[in-house]
Amino acid sequence: MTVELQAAEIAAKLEAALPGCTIESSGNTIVIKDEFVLKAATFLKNTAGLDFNYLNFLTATDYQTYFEVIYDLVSLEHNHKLVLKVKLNNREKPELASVTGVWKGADFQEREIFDLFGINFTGHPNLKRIFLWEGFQGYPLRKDFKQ
Amino acid sequence: MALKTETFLVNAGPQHPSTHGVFRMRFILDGEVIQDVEPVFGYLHRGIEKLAEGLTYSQDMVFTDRLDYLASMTNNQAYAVAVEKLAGIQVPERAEYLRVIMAELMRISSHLMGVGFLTNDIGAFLTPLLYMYREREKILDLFDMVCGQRLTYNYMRIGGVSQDIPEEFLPALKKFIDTLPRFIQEYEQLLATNEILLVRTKNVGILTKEAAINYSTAGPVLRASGVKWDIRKAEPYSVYSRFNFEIPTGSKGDVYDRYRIKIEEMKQSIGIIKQAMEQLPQGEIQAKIPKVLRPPKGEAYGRIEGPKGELGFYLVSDGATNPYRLHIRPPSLLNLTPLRELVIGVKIADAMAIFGSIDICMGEVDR
Amino acid sequence: MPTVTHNILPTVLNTGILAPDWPAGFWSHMIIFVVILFLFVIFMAMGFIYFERRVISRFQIRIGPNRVGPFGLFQPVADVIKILIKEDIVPLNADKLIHLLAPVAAIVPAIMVFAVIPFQNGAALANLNIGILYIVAISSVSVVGMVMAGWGSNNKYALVSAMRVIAQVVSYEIPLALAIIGVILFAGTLSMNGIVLAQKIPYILLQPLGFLIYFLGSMAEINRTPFDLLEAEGEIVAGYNIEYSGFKFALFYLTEYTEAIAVSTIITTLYLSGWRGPFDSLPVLPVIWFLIKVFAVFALIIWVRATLPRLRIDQVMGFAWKCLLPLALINLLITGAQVVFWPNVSQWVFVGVNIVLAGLLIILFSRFFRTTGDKIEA
Amino acid sequence: MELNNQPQPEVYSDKILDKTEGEGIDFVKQQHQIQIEDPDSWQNEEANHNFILASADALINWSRASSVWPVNAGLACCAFEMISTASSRFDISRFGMEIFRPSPRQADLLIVNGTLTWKMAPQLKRIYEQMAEPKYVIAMGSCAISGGLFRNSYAVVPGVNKIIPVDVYIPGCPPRPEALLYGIQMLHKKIKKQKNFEKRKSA
Repeated sequence: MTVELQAAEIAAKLEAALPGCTIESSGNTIVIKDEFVLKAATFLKNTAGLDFNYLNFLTATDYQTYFEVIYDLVSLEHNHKLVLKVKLNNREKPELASVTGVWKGADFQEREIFDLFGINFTGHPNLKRIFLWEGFQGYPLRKDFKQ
Repeated sequence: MALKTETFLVNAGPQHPSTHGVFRMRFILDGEVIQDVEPVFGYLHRGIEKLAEGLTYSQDMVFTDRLDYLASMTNNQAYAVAVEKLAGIQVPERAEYLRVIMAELMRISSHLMGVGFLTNDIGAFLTPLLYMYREREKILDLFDMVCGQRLTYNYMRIGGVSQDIPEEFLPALKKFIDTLPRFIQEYEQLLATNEILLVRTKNVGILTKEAAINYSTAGPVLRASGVKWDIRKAEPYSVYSRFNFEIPTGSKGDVYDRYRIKIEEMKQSIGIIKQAMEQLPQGEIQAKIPKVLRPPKGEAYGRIEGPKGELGFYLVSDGATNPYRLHIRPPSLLNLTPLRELVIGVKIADAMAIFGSIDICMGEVDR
Repeated sequence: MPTVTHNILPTVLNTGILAPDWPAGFWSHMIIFVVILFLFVIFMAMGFIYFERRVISRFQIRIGPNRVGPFGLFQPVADVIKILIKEDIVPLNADKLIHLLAPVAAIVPAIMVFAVIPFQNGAALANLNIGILYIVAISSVSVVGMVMAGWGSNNKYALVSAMRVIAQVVSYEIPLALAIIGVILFAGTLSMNGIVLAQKIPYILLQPLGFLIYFLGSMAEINRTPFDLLEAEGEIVAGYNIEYSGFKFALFYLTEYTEAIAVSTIITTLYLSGWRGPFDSLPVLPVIWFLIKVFAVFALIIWVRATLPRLRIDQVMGFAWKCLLPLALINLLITGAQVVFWPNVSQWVFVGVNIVLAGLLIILFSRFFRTTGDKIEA
Repeated sequence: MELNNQPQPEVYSDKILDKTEGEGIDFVKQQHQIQIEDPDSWQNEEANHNFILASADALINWSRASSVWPVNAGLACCAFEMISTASSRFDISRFGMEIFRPSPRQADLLIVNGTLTWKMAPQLKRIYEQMAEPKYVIAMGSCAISGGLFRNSYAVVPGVNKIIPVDVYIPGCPPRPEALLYGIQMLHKKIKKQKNFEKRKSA
């Protein structure tokens, strides 16, 4: 059975390694500051005992005032999981570091989020529209999208 | 004398016999050898995630049928599991058993198609595919008996299933399950002892264990690379913890392993169906839920092991009748991520075999 | 048949328009036989198309065409009429002349092969004394048409297909010709009719290895499964004829089947004792024997097509050079030794010896190329 | 702990092609907002019969109706019902239709099977234009007829008849193979009514 790790413990570990990165933690979810994403991802993947080597999925939600990017992490060896969340307050030009260097599986999913939400992933090797065509106006999954 | 050579760009798709739908690959070819490839998606992007936000929870069920249209039942199940997790609904036992039976039948059907289209991509002139279609038709008949549809069932509902099985279903299922091993044996003899098929599939498109994990692949692709990971065992949903079955894993991660995994999984599915038929209890098939579901505010991720890998639905509710956000974790799209690495440096023919072995469904890739 | 033509038509044709020093009998024989051959090729091609579609349907547990005419017999007729009156498209950037000439260049050599095939004793358009040499020379010229089509269509798939076919056919010519030499050594003649006359025992028994090499090689020459890289549908869509429609496509389609008929007739003549059979001195029976054998060979080709997947291009080439070529050379060596050293031994002895040798050699060679499937953990 | 910040290997990506494709899609989207009329409405009119031409028509129409070769093109869910129709149980080959040509040049029938998105629309139009005359189109399934379930989506063409003229519509989501066979027979009937030697009004 997959163990849902207590976020508070992990948050403490994260805080020890990267001071000031977490905002809050509850249940199996940790919310971190957006500038720490890459460092936190690398830490979670490479720390013994955590070994989050598998990025289960990566998606985003538009909460009208801010975007939330969700990283669902799983460790196939220990069979435990954790949810990492990032809040992006800049609606005009949302930006976030790409985690393709850590988990290559993030490649298409980050492109998808770029395509449908307009979140720019810096450091992504090939960031362009994936489902819609070049020249499509707007980002459909934003709540203020009008056809 | 130095000859001047040039690479050239070839478009495979969106209308191409072996792209399994409307997928497109831009190959940079050096003669027969692929130098680079750029996959292009989106020719079937219907915006399901956006449309789902405009309809109620139970109305969204119909979209799930059209995701992976080779495994509609499992899509239904994944969505139902997610909503039930979100709203805290307890599903009656009989419904759970029926779901398991349908999902495993769907897995057999989907794997049959996967193997069939793989052989077609390798160049067998339809024959193995049509033989596998024969078995698939029998499965579709069973579904037809239960819910009156052949492809898009909308059978599993939130909190149970839409209707109980008719009387003649169980005998028909038993008859089918009893004869299936013989046919699978037949296909194995036809395919696994065929020298040409072996030459074309062995040591082609090797995906290492580390790469398979790092690329977030799932299902048969991940297991063929030697990772023993199956949601049915890792996080048993429904009533899977009561069944006795194995997870086949490959050793090399080549096309042949991906093909063998599918055959072995079909055998395991037969075992599960047999056990489920024996244990099938009487009782309710639908939990008591309100006509219009209003799950509490929050979010949930429900996942199951689909035929193509972990299929999950991420739901966010704001307390209203419609989901605030619905995200699908598409195994087909994620299994395509390593495509570029696998395909670079092989010949066109092998590229098609690799692509076929990944076994994608465009409805799920593009959504 | 020549006797008929020699007697009936000379007066009609001897009008002085033709070359005066050539006998009228020669001309009448030529004209009548050419007409017969064309009709034979076209009707056989239609018959083969029907036969193949029905037989493959049976292989695939289907019924096959059965709505057009009795048993669907008029299906090929409908196909032909439809395709001939269909619009003919020439791509804008195509090399127009080459695009136009390619189907002609493909079909002419394919039909020319039939000039030396004996349908019964001596009944051939030209009973050349170097018939088999003529076939070896002419049969692979069709490829030029396909390469022209691939080049002239201005399509990348077609170009890849053209490159594949030329590599493949050039490679398979060699084992093919070497396999034929085995037959020639036993028969002691290059004439097709002579070879049939020499077959007291069908050469498939005397030359089992040569037959297999010739069969596989000719499958590669006419681009049939498992060597159908030329039209590999899953990879390069339709191959060289991707840009052709209407009449020109019909010619390519006809070429494909004409080549299949040609190969079936050549195999029948070389290895299955051609028109010979019980009671072959009766008037029409030899032709019937001949046709039965041709259809049997074609059924074998269809069987292979319905069963096997396709090889990759490097495997196809490797098979020709690493497997068929050495086998053909060994076969030639064995046959030569038998003909030279034991000319007086009964051929039935060689039948036994050659079948055993062929079996041993095939087992030995398949060892080098064998791939086995292993089980996976469950 | 070291950050994994090595530069990624350069990924092949052709932005110019994407841009031209996008422009093409936008162009098609602008051009094709109105439904295309059925070009075969002339069939309903009574034409004066010419005896000789009528028998020639009969032969030509018979041959065309008896060997309709479909394009091997699948869009979405309905494609699998199309393959089911071609498979052993329903066996489309009885009507001489089992030759699925991968190249549109050699095919007569385009079965639009599934949801058509704006991104795919120029490609489908191109396939249709590549086909040689005479050519027929079957719109299979509700998505192809009107956009169906996905009509309100931002990416879906509401009905394939906005892009190309359609001969036969087959409802269903997806239509059963029997329905497709019935639609094909409707198409046969339609072909058999053609007048090949009269000028079409719309042409």
